[in-house]
Amino acid sequence: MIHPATNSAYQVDDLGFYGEFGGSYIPEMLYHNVEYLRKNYLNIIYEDQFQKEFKDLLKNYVGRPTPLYFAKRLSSHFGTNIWLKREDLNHTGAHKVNNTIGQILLAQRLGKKRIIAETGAGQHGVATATVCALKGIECIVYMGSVDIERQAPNVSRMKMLGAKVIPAESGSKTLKDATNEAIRDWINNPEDTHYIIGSVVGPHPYPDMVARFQSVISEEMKWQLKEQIGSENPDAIIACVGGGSNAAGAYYHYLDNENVRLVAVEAAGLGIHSGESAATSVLGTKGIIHGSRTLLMQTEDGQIIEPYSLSAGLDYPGIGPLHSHLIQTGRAEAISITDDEAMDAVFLCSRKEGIIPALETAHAIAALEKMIYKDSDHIVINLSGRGDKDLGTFIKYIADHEQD
Amino acid sequence: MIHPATNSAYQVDDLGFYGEFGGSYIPEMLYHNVEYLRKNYLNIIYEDQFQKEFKDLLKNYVGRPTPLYFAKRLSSHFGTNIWLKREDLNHTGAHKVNNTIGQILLAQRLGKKRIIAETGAGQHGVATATVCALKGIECIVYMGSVDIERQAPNVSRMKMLGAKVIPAESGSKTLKDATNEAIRDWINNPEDTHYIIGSVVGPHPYPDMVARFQSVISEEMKWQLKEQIGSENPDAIIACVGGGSNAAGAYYHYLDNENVRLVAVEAAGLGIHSGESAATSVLGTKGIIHGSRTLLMQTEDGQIIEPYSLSAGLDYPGIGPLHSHLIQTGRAEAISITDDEAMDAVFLCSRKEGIIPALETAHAIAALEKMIYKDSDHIVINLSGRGDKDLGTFIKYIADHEQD
Amino acid sequence: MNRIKSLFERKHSNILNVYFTAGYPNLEDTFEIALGLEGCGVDIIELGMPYSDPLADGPTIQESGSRALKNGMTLDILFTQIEKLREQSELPLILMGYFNQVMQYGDKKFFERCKAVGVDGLILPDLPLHVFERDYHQLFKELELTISFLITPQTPDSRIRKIDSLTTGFIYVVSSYAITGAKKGIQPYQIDYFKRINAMELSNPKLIGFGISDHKTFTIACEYAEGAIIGSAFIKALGGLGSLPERINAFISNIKMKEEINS
Amino acid sequence: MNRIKSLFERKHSNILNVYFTAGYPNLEDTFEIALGLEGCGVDIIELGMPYSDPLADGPTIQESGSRALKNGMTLDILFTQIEKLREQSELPLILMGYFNQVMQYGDKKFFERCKAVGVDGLILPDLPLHVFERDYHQLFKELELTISFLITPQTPDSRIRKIDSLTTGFIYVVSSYAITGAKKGIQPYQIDYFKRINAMELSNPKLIGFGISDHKTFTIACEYAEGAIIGSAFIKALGGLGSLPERINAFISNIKMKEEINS
Ligand SMILES: Cc1ncc(COP(=O)(O)O)c(C=O)c1O
Ligand SMILES: Cc1ncc(COP(=O)(O)O)c(C=O)c1O
Repeated sequence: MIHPATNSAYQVDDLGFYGEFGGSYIPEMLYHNVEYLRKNYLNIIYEDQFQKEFKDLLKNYVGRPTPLYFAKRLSSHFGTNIWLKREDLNHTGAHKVNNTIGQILLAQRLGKKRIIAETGAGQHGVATATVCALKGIECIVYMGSVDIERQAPNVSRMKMLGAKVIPAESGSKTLKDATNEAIRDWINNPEDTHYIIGSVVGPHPYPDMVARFQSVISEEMKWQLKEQIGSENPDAIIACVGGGSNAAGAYYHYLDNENVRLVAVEAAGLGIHSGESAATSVLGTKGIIHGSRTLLMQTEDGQIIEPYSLSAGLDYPGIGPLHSHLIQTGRAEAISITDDEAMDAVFLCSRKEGIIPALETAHAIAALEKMIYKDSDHIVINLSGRGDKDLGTFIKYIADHEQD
Repeated sequence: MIHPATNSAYQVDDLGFYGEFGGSYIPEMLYHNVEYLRKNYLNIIYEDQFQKEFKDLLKNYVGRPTPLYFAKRLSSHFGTNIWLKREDLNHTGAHKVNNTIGQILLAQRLGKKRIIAETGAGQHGVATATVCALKGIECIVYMGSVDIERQAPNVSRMKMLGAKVIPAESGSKTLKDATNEAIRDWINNPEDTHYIIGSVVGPHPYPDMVARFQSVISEEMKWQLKEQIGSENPDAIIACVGGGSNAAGAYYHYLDNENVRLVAVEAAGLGIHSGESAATSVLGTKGIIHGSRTLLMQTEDGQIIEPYSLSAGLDYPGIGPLHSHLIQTGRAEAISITDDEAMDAVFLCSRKEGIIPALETAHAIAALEKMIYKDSDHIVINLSGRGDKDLGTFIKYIADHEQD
Repeated sequence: MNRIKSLFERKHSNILNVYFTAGYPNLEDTFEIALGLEGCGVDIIELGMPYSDPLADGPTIQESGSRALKNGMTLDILFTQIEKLREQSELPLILMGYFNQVMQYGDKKFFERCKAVGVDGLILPDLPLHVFERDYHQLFKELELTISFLITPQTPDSRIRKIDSLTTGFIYVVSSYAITGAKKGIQPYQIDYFKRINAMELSNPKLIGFGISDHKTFTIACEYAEGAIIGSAFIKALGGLGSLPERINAFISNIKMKEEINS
Repeated sequence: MNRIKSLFERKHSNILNVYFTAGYPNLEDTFEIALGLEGCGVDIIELGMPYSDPLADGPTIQESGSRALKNGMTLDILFTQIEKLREQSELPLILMGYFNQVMQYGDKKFFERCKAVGVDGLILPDLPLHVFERDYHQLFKELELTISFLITPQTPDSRIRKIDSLTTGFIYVVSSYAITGAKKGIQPYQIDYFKRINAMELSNPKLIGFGISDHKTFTIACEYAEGAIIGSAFIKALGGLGSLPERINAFISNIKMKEEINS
């Protein structure tokens, strides 16, 4: 369940800012839709009927609550207590669907007849195509042509679900560029179309709205921890950050509880300073991307740098404004994980727990190698998604490394 | 939760028979292990500690209970009330894991250090590899080389989980042959090895044991229906039958309630009488396969006929002895569905509900086209698994049919 | 006096504003293209600062921006090119670009440099109205830079009034729902929209942009506003055959139907 | 009198039982191979009924069965071949096969036909003891057919006694955990097992099978039992070079180390 904002240092303000990050830097062509959303989103999503339908679908369609699973063998491997929040068990295989369920209900109430979305790893695209099929609404998904290749199973899934997948061929041909194309589509189709953004990025109110839909993750964590360890509070919560929606959901109800460490894990690609990285919190400076003021990888001249990560879902040059704020204020710690470290974590989790994590998620698991913690700590890793979509990448990685 | 057998016309008798089907037709080399299992399985699996661990893993690892989802758009398409029992939401994506969780706990208690399994669609192989990783036990999976090709993602998953996949090259190179190889392995390694059979087939006590582990499906259905429609009883339960484990689980707690129609859906391949089929209840005669007396596709001379279905999980020349008994006594109705009918159902379910079903499962959905039912009926379809493993088959099917 | 303001005092119709991306097709073409346009009687030059992620632009302009960036274009080079251009031309000159570029350069520093090199006005499509009002309104007045905000068929009247009150120079009337270069021809609903805007009797002059590509669309736009803006169509022409001056001449002649040139 | 029973009355050691798959390598080879084996002094012929899914057999035997089925072998053809063989040979003859074949043929009809064509005994590895006892014990007595059950290193003593009480002919001592053809050589634990069985002083004679492939293993087996059964090794030999009689002769000579032949 999601609740209206409480007084919090980490909640968005009236203009859509988290501290100095956020806002709505959009061309006039988008103003009407975004402003209408801004004015109405809280009213709509906290309507009784909306909440009823939202919760019902999360329970009966998505399969929530997702378990909070004590990972015994990982725990003994790392010498602490590790809990996995199993967002991989959601219908479609990742946390993304929490948000698309919310947004499709919203789109219906806005009277929209056509849905667009961007996708990186394809999980958001699949989750969007899924809810569109569920509601019988037309769906167009923009996806970088590089990502189309490396996340082929998800492309097939979207097609099976009746969505049209349009390749983005500009820039690095990944998530950033797909987002550009989706925004352009929205500019061209402002009347009948709702744009379902897949992360806590974009102009206000998207970051806040998506965080609210995802906040069900930490809401469940609270009672699940209470049930299993007798306290609502873990010592730390680790989540990977592409745009930051799974992290936002996993942190949400703990934002004001400074005893709970929040760990944001970014993709360092081939190494933070290798030139092939997506470690925004280290490499980024303040800038604007996709309508939001946030930390951003850019040149001195303000050109956005094409990011790199083996993982299509973390391959984004910015982070959501909430996360910029959390990192800037020290509320969250940022850790960067390379491709190789993430792959090691994929194998570790698969072999120790019988859970093949998404490549994105593996970055969060790998962070344990770089953190200081106590034996007695209870650490929650948000297992944002399953690795089925990445099998091709995994198998290729194995083959490449056997040749070495 | 599973309970010891109640008095029932459809429960196995002391010798392992359901009516005239079942038993234990095995070579002496298997006798010791199977007999030990037979004598001890009920005691072991109804131990408090076993039940506690079993239920805990089903809840916190597998993600049970799985939802019973009212499929609104499918319901209006078919003009009745359709409920989907979402076994696709289980960890690893099918019902198979209910059984492998149970059997790995059993294997631990038997002191076994090595697990073997056969697999057709790969779901049982993945579910076995998963629980072996979870428990740190060696895992060998036999899989027909034809199935290795058509279920490639599951082969990759098993490898990621640390299992060894051994191709079966004899016969039709599918499930039957993989089962032969697994049995041979067990004969060769009787001391340290437990054989986790993936369906309600094989010598007694396997059919009964697997049915008990899967019975959690109908156990949940009862309270879920009660909660949602006010009655524990649907009008009909539809499930696909390869060996029959998902069907057994979905029927289990309704076996003695003759008001609930039980519908068993088999694969008719290219057509029941096309020579390329796996419709055992129509084409089968009484015989012995994999240690069990049951209905079986065989020649006049008692040679087992190589079955065919586009679906690797239904491509089996027999059915579990319980199902032979249910069909023979008229308790269950058998319906046969061709490849094309199943593919239509895959698309229907994907586009109407945003759920891409496994190709096996699609046979159960397609059965609605051939059944007589009332508007007011409540029909449960056991959604045994998700279709991710079949994406290659689906995409190829689309391509082949676009060329026509 | 600001060259844009004085233009609109002088001329009230058929104003032709031509957009092109600085540094395209070649890094040093800015100068020649600007002078070429001036020679053809164009009224305003809108110089696009090439950007990696131009959200509000269509593929033609994005592509020209990518080429310009590959050619090595930077803001510093651009300012130097404008400085040089100003030695030979008094044509009204607008810089169009995305706000991230401005922020990263340093906002104050950026606007002061604009003034210093002879830029007359700015179009920053993703700069929020309230941010402009709060942070830059005063500065723009001091520097005598104009700012042109966009309005679209979906912009409500109250917001148009607000935009009118903050705009200096002209209002950029986005003709349709289509991103630059996306559609051809002008539809009846667009005419209605132009009429609606005219009826509001705004204090600023208006230029209609997006989808103006030829004589016909230019002429229609000029019926409902002081003039129009051509972007993608000109960028496409720059990629055509012939020498740069020939291409420019041919394109503008076509827009103006020849006889107007040098009139 | 049943030929197997009379063999065991006559001979108490070094009994050689050779298995081969009927219809392999060619459909009509059954006759020639059987006579060839008889000519080499083999004591019992165990004729395998080729089966699509021979669970208890290794790859060599499965492969020979597949070939035989492809050659067109059926139970009716096999019975006819045995009938013909019986015109020339009084060698003890056992049919080995899977119970499904028997059921599908019709169990009574099958056993009666066995008797009629001159089969002496049966090995049906997947026929449960209790089913035999309940359904066929009496019939086998009436038809004077022997039945040989298997015991393995894991068979408990009580069950061995039960098997001994139902077996007629000989007990098939499975030498190890390995399926036919799977391993080579005889390990110490196997010797212990043979000794344990011997100490039980069973009423039936015993033949050791599985893993008997050459003179050495045959000799060891014969130390601990009345004789041994060779299967896979012979099937492999049948697939070798030379004429069928040559291959058979060479193989059996090797097992018996030549001098024994015709002894
Ligand atoms: C499994 C998974 N985890 C994480 C992410 C990153 O997105 P976010 O940072 O919004 O959670 C993705 C994006 O596709 C994903 O698929
Ligand atoms: C999704 C799914 N459904 C059904 C089956 C058929 O097995 P059973 O009949 O034992 O349920 C399989 C077998 O692999 C499967 O993967």
